[in-house]
Amino acid sequence: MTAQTTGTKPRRITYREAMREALREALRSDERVFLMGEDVGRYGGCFGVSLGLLEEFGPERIRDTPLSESGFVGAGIGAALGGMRPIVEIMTVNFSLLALDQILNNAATLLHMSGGQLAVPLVIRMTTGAGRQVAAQHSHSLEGWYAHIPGIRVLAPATVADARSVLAPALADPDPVLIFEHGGLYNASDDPDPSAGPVDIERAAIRRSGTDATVVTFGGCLPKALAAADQLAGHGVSAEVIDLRSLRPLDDATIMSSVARTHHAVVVDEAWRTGSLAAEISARITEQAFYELDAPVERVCSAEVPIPYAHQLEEAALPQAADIVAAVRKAVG
Amino acid sequence: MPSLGADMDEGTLIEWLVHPGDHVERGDIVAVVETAKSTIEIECFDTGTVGRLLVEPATTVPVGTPLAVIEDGAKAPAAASHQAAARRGAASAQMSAPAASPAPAPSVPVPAGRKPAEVSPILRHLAHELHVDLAAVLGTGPGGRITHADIEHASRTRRTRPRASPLARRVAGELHIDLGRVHGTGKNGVIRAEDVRAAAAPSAPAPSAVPAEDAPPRQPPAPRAAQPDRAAAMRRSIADLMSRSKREIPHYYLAAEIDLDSALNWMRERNRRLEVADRLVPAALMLKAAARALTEVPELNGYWLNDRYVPGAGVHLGVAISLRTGGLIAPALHDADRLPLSELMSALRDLTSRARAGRLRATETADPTMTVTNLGDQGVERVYGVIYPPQVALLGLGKVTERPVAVDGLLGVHPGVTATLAADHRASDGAVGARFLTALDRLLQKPEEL
Amino acid sequence: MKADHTATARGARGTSGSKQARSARRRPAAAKRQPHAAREATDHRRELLRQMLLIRRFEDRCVELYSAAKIRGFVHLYIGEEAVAVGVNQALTEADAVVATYREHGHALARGVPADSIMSEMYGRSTGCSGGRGGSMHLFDAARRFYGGNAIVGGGIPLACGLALADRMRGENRVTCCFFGDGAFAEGEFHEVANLAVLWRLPLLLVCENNLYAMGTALSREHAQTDLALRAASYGMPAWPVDGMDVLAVEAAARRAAVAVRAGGGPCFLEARTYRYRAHSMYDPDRYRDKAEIERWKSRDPIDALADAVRAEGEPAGFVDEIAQKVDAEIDAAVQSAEQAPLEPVEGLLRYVTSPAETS
Amino acid sequence: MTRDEALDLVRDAIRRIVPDADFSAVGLDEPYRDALELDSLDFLTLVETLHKRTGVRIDEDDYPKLTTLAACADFLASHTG
Repeated sequence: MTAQTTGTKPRRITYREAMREALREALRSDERVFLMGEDVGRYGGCFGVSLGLLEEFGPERIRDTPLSESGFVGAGIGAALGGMRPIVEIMTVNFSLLALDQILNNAATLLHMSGGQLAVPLVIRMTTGAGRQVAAQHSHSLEGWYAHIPGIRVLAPATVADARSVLAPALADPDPVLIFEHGGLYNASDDPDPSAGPVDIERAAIRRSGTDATVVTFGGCLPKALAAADQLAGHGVSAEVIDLRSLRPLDDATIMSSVARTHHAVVVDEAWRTGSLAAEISARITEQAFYELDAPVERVCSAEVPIPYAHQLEEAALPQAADIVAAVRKAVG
Repeated sequence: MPSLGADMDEGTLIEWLVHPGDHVERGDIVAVVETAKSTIEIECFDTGTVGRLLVEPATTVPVGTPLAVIEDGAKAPAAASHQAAARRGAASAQMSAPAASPAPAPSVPVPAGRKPAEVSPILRHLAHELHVDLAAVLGTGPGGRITHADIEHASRTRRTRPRASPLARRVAGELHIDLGRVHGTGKNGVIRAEDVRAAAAPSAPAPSAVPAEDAPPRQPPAPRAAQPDRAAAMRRSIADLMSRSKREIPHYYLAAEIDLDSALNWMRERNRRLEVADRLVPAALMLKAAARALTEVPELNGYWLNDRYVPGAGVHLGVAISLRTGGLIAPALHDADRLPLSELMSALRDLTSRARAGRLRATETADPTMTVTNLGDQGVERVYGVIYPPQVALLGLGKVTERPVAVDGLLGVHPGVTATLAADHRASDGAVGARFLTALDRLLQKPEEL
Repeated sequence: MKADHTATARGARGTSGSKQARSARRRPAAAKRQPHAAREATDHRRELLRQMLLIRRFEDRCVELYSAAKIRGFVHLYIGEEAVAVGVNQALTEADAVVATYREHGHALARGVPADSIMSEMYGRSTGCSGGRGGSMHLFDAARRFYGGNAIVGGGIPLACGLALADRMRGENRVTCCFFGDGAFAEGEFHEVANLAVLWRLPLLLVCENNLYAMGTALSREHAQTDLALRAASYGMPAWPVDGMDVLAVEAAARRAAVAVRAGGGPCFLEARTYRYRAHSMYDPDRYRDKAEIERWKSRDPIDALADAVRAEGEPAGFVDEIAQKVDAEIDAAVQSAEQAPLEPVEGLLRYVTSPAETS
Repeated sequence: MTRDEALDLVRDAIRRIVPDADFSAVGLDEPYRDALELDSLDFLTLVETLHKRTGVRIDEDDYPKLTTLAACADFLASHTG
């Protein structure tokens, strides 16, 4: 068996291992929990997250599915209604479109349509994002689409610590929770504090404090935003970096109180700009903190193009630290 | 046509910034006037409703000519609504029986509150493109409809709404600062909160004269083609004024060497801790000292009018600023004696940049109580100045140079400046002038108290 | 279209389903030898008749109330298909689960969801079975394990699959019964679930209500192979058609299937060949089928057929009217209750989007 | 920043203060303030602009190092690394 979660000493683990430990802990602590998805068992997960879990928990609870996204996501919803605590892994957000009907029309609506009778305690995990030269059909960032939907919670753990910590509260939520794991983060490593306790999945996290500009981001863009903040410090600009962590509901309070301190806001989102989560956040800032703004809200998003294969093209299409630096400098003037 | 300086006999109305029916408050900028020296925004000194505009743009009229009628605030709404009713009546009459009544004059204002729905989408788009507020546009088309030309006209003549950030607006509201008087340092001149605070808070930095990064150099509003004429006119105007001065004013001259050692040491220490924008220049120190000296010697702070001396209402130092296009202008640094140094510094930078941009305000050109001319930067040792009538004195400052001084019986090298006073002997005698220079010297020895 | 008729006629007469029906009809003769058993059988048939009449007359009233604008939105009527819901439900216990479609008034009533809570739901009242948030297409009753009320064609099938999966993982000996139509049979979700359910041997009873039209598209225009049971069987599960106009045949087929499912052998598939008399939704142009076809199906009306059979067993001539009166009284009470029920207050608009925060 | 870039930046900054500055008349090693008539306020504005655009802190003690265009460029180039 691979890395165990025992011991309280901090030690360096990857995002992938952190997620695996969280899964293992959940499977051990609640027999209603099971993991279902394409290649989660024998293959060990497309991204290796569930490696070794089949051996420990068996094929009933580490359940390989056929390539039937709508079928097995719907089955996860039904199983949740039937008293289980399913964790459904959709290999990537790109394939989640085949299950969109189930997520939107069933998972998100059943509680409401039934007048409060049917809650759906389901967790859906999926990989998201670009940056690995896998071209247009495998590089989507559609978190914002899901964050559009009332009735579901959308989380985007961006740090190793969050990867370790968000699953438990997600499973404890009586309603559907979508967890987006950016593919570029799996190999990130850190020493999460084992005594940190459960994470408040309602709240955004301030990953770096600053006084001149608020950079709001999430998921795979967080490391870029932090790198940008380092560079900005060299230019004498102190950027505060907010990791949204929860894309729905949005933690308006943390964003607005930061903007009230810095008076400049830059939103960084790997999705396309048009109709993006960045647009939503920008709109909220103008709604709620208009009179705190000393400059227009800036957005750094992906170019409006299907994500191309070639490295240099892909890099150019995606938000980069330099773009964030430029946007912050533009905002602070 | 207000008098915008003693040398002004006539002015050209460049544009109206208000329209008949507009409510104006005392202090609002209502028009732009071009004088021989500068393009100046003129303020209105009454509160009420703009009635008729008596002078068309591009018309030159003598000082004292009424430009517009401001109606009493109480009567104005009635008049406006009467006009509105008349307008509606005229419009409907015109529609039902075109020949029955004469068409209304095209310049009759459209009643406020007209529905923008009457504007076609194309014109609406144009208005949007040109940042024209349709509610403020006078319609001159049939039935008072807004035409293409109206919007273009409005775009050309509208009073520019200050481009300010939301925070800047909020801060301006809190600090009771008129955004129209704040110089924006943001992109394209956008006013940001720090600009407002700078305009308000004595301790704030003074970024106002700093050109915004990437912003094009500010252009004077007048067409460039007018520049040579303007320069020539200014030359003539200076010629007239200085001739009058030398003809009428019996000047006397005094000079004093002032040791700036402690002043400049203090300044250097202070600047060391500060960002560039907050640093002082020696001129600011000397201006402040001059202003304070004038409060001690008020006989030099005022005007010679109708054969007698009239003291100024405050210490408004005229600051002689040479323009890059040639010529000279000396707008007022209002209440310079009461401005804390940092604020005086920012005001100085603001005044200089606006003078060079041709955007001075009427009161700034009209009422300096004494002028200071500093030619030190040009390498001059001593200035023998010519007084600006009707002022009664002019302080000249030369170059700050290292010079030998006796200190406690020893010879030392200190920075120093030669201050000269040109004063009107009708208004004061040499002893008064001497008191002024002595005070100036004394004040500059204790810079921390300035 | 004619091909469909003959197919259905053949299905009605020549399948094992109709054999079941015939054997059921033979029972009265046996009952004479066993009066107590005969009485029970007759009572059961009277109950089936009552349920079908309740559905029929409830929906007749829906038409009236829709025309009077008391009910709005989409309302899909089950009239003509009553035998399927009523018959299948006889094979289910209270512990079993039902997932239905948007044409589900009949399934809800057969499941025992009270008429007044359904009517109130269609009135958008607080007392509606979904608190006024669902309407005609989204009837829910968690206590009766009635899971809707799903208005995306095929959308309920994966849900039923998951309910069955949960039962299987928890070791519950329960059946999840999923109703869907011939239109849903064309959806990928049906085929995904058919595969999954067999693969995982889930306790799932798939009941395809083949009413010959996916909205306005005839079966033969949407399916290359119109024998749906045959196709379902290809996934490796028992599958057979039954005459959906014969409630006793449906009941018998469903019981047989339920027994198989409960035994743990995995899912079963029933194709109930039936017909809706009315439009797809409340009204439609009916350009896609001719009146004569509708009349032919009406001549095989499941309620009339059962009434005739029960009368033949010696019930008095007026017994149907007697049942109808009771049913009407229930419906009247439901309408009256809906009329008087409070409207769901607008202040509660945002309720039930997410679960209320735990108070602990 | 290279010296050439720094030189361009200095010229650009001066041009913002003196829009029609004629650099052809100012040798790189000549005092530009006199030639271009930059008074002390203008010079302060120049220092401020250079600081803003390069991030280089320029103290008053550094002013004597900024007397010619070449000196300005050298100063900036050496401080921006």
